[in-house]
Amino acid sequence: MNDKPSQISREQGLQWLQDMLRIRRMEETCAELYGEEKIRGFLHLYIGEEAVAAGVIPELAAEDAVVATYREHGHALMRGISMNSILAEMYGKQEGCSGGRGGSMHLFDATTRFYGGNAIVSGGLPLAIGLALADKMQNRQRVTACFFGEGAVAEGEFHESLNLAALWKLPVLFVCENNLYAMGTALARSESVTDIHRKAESYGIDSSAVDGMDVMSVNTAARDALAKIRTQKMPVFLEMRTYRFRAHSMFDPELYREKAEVEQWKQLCPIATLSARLKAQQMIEDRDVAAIEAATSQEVEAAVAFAEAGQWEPVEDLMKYVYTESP
Amino acid sequence: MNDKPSQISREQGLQWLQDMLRIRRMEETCAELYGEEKIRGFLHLYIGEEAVAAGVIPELAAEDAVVATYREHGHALMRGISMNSILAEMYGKQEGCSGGRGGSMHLFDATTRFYGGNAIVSGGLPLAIGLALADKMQNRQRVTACFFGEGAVAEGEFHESLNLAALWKLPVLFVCENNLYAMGTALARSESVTDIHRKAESYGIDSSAVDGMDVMSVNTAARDALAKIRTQKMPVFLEMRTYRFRAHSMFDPELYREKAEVEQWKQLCPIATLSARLKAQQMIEDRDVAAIEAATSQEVEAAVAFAEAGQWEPVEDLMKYVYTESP
Amino acid sequence: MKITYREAMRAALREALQRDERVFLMGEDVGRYGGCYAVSKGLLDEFGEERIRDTPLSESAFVGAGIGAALGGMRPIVEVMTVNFSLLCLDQIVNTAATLRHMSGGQFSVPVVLRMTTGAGRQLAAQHSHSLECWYAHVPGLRVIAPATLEDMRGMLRVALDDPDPVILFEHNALYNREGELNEDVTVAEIRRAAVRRAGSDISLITYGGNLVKALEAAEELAKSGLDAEVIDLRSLRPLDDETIMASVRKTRRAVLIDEGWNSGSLAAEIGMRISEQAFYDLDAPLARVCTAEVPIPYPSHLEQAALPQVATIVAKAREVLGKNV
Amino acid sequence: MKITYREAMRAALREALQRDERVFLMGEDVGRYGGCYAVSKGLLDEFGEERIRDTPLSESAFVGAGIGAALGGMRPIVEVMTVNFSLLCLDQIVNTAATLRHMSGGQFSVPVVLRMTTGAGRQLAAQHSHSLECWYAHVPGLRVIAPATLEDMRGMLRVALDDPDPVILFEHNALYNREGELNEDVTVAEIRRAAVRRAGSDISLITYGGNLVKALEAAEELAKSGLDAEVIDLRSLRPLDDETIMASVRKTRRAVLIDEGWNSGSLAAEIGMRISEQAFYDLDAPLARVCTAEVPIPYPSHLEQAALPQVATIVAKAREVLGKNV
Ligand SMILES: Cc1ncc(C[n+]2csc(CCOP(=O)(O)OP(=O)(O)O)c2C)c(N)n1
Ligand SMILES: Cc1ncc(C[n+]2csc(CCOP(=O)(O)OP(=O)(O)O)c2C)c(N)n1
Ligand SMILES: [Mg+2]
Ligand SMILES: [Mg+2]
Repeated sequence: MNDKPSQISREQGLQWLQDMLRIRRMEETCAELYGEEKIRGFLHLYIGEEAVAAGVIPELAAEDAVVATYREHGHALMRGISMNSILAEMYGKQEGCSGGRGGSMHLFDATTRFYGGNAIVSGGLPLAIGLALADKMQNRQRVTACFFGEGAVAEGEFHESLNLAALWKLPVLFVCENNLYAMGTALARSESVTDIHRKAESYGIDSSAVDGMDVMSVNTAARDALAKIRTQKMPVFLEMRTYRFRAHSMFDPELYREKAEVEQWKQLCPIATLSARLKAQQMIEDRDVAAIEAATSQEVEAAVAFAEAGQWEPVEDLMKYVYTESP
Repeated sequence: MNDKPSQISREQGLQWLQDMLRIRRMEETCAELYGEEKIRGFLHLYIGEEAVAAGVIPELAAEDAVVATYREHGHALMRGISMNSILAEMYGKQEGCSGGRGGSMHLFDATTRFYGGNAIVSGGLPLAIGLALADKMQNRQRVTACFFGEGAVAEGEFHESLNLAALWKLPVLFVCENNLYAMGTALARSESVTDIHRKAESYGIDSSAVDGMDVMSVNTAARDALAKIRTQKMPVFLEMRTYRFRAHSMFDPELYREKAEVEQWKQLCPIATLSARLKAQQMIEDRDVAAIEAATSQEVEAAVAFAEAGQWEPVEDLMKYVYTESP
Repeated sequence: MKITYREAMRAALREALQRDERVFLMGEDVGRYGGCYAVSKGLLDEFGEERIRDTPLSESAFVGAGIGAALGGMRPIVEVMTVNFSLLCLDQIVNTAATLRHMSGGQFSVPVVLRMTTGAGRQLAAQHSHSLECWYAHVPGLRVIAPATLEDMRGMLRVALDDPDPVILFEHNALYNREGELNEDVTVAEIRRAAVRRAGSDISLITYGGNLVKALEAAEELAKSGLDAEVIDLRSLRPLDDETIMASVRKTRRAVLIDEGWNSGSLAAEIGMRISEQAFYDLDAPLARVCTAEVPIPYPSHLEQAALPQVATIVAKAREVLGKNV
Repeated sequence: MKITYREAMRAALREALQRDERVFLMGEDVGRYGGCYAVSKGLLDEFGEERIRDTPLSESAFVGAGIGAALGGMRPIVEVMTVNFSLLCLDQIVNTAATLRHMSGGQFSVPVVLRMTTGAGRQLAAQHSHSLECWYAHVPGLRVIAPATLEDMRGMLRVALDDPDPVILFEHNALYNREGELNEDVTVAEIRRAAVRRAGSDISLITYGGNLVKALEAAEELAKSGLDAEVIDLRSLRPLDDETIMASVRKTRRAVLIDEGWNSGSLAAEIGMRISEQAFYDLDAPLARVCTAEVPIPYPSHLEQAALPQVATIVAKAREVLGKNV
């Protein structure tokens, strides 16, 4: 894994803290709202993995694209989709970023080029290939960032997509969020070779493993990767080693892993470790964190209020959005 | 690539010559019969690649299994399926090894555990995984040999199957017949990394490239591989570097490769080179070859006569073979 | 004995694993996780890793491996977590499992059982709410069955395993939590005949799987206004039991077909076509169907429910066909 | 001008590539090989590697890439060599192409055109002879079209490319070598209306694609015995043009549906069901269909032909429906 970068500015540090806390607090509230049956269907929380989205997505340019999975709340938020419209979407309200049709697993936003929100494991990879192909064919300098879990690596589409990206030299940033489990299946039970970034190398793709619990490492790796993609016109693969603190979804009894293992990883909480480091370096004080927490809880409260106040789409509109022109 | 083995016996040499000539002459006749419209549908000739089937399949034990592709005439013949029933199958006659239902692309034989004959590129790999899994679960010492072209490497099923074989330590011999083209697509246009056996390594599978034009090299590699599989209970992958002398199928105008390239490879004809070597070593004489040719052409003639004399399945039987018991 | 449909399937799996060493269960998260719908919970401890086999996310390869293992003498039960993900392994099912016996001139049978949950109703949105039974029912070489009662959920698996050919078993996700009295006397001897779940004389409501409950409720609703509906549970979607279907229609002379698939190309269409072919002159009124609206399933409950077959819509259609419109 | 269907499609591709820079053709062997059926022969030299893009054997990835490229502003024509291989990319088509617009609340349209050859008849056996148009016609979010005439083969592609949503274009492999007079005056303005290819008063023969030829021959055959058949070419399989279908059936009061899919769950079943729903009282006789026998397609010609719809079987069915049995 590439070594930790040395220094950052107070501003940068506070920004990361705020980004990660916004994801964390928003999702903690989502979990509660799920208990209250305000949010339904499947809900997959990103808690514990915030450093990945917070470290990568802000490095993207406005014209770049993002393709993500059903565990994409944090990515959507980092991409600049408002917390209001994200929560409204999870409620299924018209004001949601997908008009309420998608829900938690299908957040979309045209203005920020956020292409979802895909609930088929590995289903987003071919899409990212195509978006990048379109950019290349139109001589645009854009990059497509594609996020997926390590479970997706076992799917044939992963293999087909990586080969195409390398073969056609496409500007794709592959970000594998290796949180060690695919639902209840540990990586070692799904891959004969668990060193995932090595697989990317077998396609001739520049690839490395990154400490996904450390936002600084993630950010440095992302910046380097994006520079390579833009200059060398080749895809880059980053394996982010991270961990999901919560259950896979709200239905998961977590029979497959030890509490102790979870506790160990929680010691590496990306938020706690960053704020500790910043404090140790006398860059920030408790009140800085307090200020962020305050602002964040206000934002979350407002978002919940927004979602609550949102409207249900009239049932007469059921057949909308199937075809661009009605058949 | 592993180096050429030194010595072989006259008997072994003659056996290989005979095996390869039987494939060659049978298929040359098939091509003519296609012209006469005796054989219809798709016909894919193995001519030029005979050393692979002839070098590998005789090393299998009777209880082992073979899974092949639509280019499987040579494999079927080497596995011991009679030339009579192979030709009858290509005619679509009842006496064919698949009762006439399959044709050239779907040769099957229960007694020799020959599982086809699959016309979906990469479709046979998962099947081989399952056959090997059944053997492992039933503690049988059998091996499943799975043949496929290098074009199949781009399919997701290739990736999924290799991972399963390695993850579950299954007794599978993967034989990739790399003849450099998938229909008209050169390997370099379909794979970002053309060194195919390296891909197998990325799953932790013991893998090597072999001179597929030299039956002795093929045979040595196959023997070593089978020994490893039986002792180490792990899959092995062999990339056979070979070349198809004829068109992909009888419809192919061959716009995608230079005549010169084909001629170059023809210099490496596995039959010509072997007989030349054996003669140089004074192991055989012209009349040995002549004897084999004579016996072979007799066998081919007899097979054609057998196919010609074969019966068409009565049209009343159309609905047979859909279900084991009629629904 | 009162049990849930989930427990009924678990009991069926346990029995199958106990009575035949060749049987094993393979699929995503069937082991440590206990099954996506907790159906196989506990079986790993009882039967071990080899026979309760967790697979990587490689639908095509592990379904193909199930087919190969069946050829190799095993009796695999392959769980494709949901029909939605079966889109990734259709090639193995259609081009290998369904064709192998035929292509080999009858030399090889493929005794594999594929289990999939199906259906919508849980707000899982557009990619996780398909009902593609009609696709599978189109394919020669496959058998397709769908339990709708507790007894069928408990008993169909065994008959499917005894079948020498590939069987697709569709379990509607809405059934698992339902609880009921398991009638121990009912033994499922065959899986190819449809069942009359409610005898009636005025109209035939023909359905299967997760929608039988709705059809039965609709029948009760209709009874209140003196309309006597017969309810047919297809049980087998391929082959279809024309005999039972036509016998019912010849008696009632009217039919409403209920199916959670999208309207166009639904299994309901096939049933309707068969009735038009075989019992046309026995019909007193146009055929009607209640299927899912032709829209990818929306996430919000009110829109999802509006898209799916409902008791009220079944009742309304039946009344319309009976010319009893208010 | 006399040309083949192959040349008609090639001309359509060339025109599309010339008139819109965003259009490109991608698929297995479309370039150097010249296309599995020689349809794209010559286009590589004319338009270059970027726009006539040979792909590896990765159906799921390159079809998904076509979908993504459409989202990225291109107008991809993706050739899936045959419908048989589309079983490997159904997930991308059904779960992404067909759902994306809906899941995103209308933010993203997917203007991709997928071309596939379909059909049997060339002795390619069980894995290479599917007709799965009915599967695609079942899916909301997709449009499905099938040219049957030279003019449609020449003109449909352009309209498909102008469509903002995913369009599946099915080309029956038996058509490519057919030659005919291309009527230059006919411009295909839309792809959603069915066409009356032969006006008649006694019975409606409803079909599409590769089987139109057979239906028309059957009509001529029937004419010899004074039976006047109307022949409907569906053209669009999704959406279906109920108006034209019902208008014909209301006139003829009888219908035979012809479709190369396997009988059960065929598109013919959907057409039949719609007629039973919408024109029941106009029917004077049971509906009938001529589809493919429920068997994987056998290799030998005599068995394959016995399995497929034939002019003789269409004629016999029509006579049966007309009560004209000898
Ligand atoms: C093709 C497919 N198979 C199975 C599932 C069910 N499923 C949903 S999430 C998941 C685990 C995916 O794990 P991973 O890719 O590591 O992502 P993570 O959830 O860990 O972020 C599974 C099996 C699915 N959604 N799609
Ligand atoms: C899934 C699939 N896609 C496409 C085809 C059409 N096709 C038949 S053979 C072939 C080339 C395969 O090449 P390779 O795997 O190298 O085997 P070879 O023919 O060279 O022996 C193709 C593209 C197919 N049969 N199956
Ligand atoms: Mg994971
Ligand atoms: Mg090849």
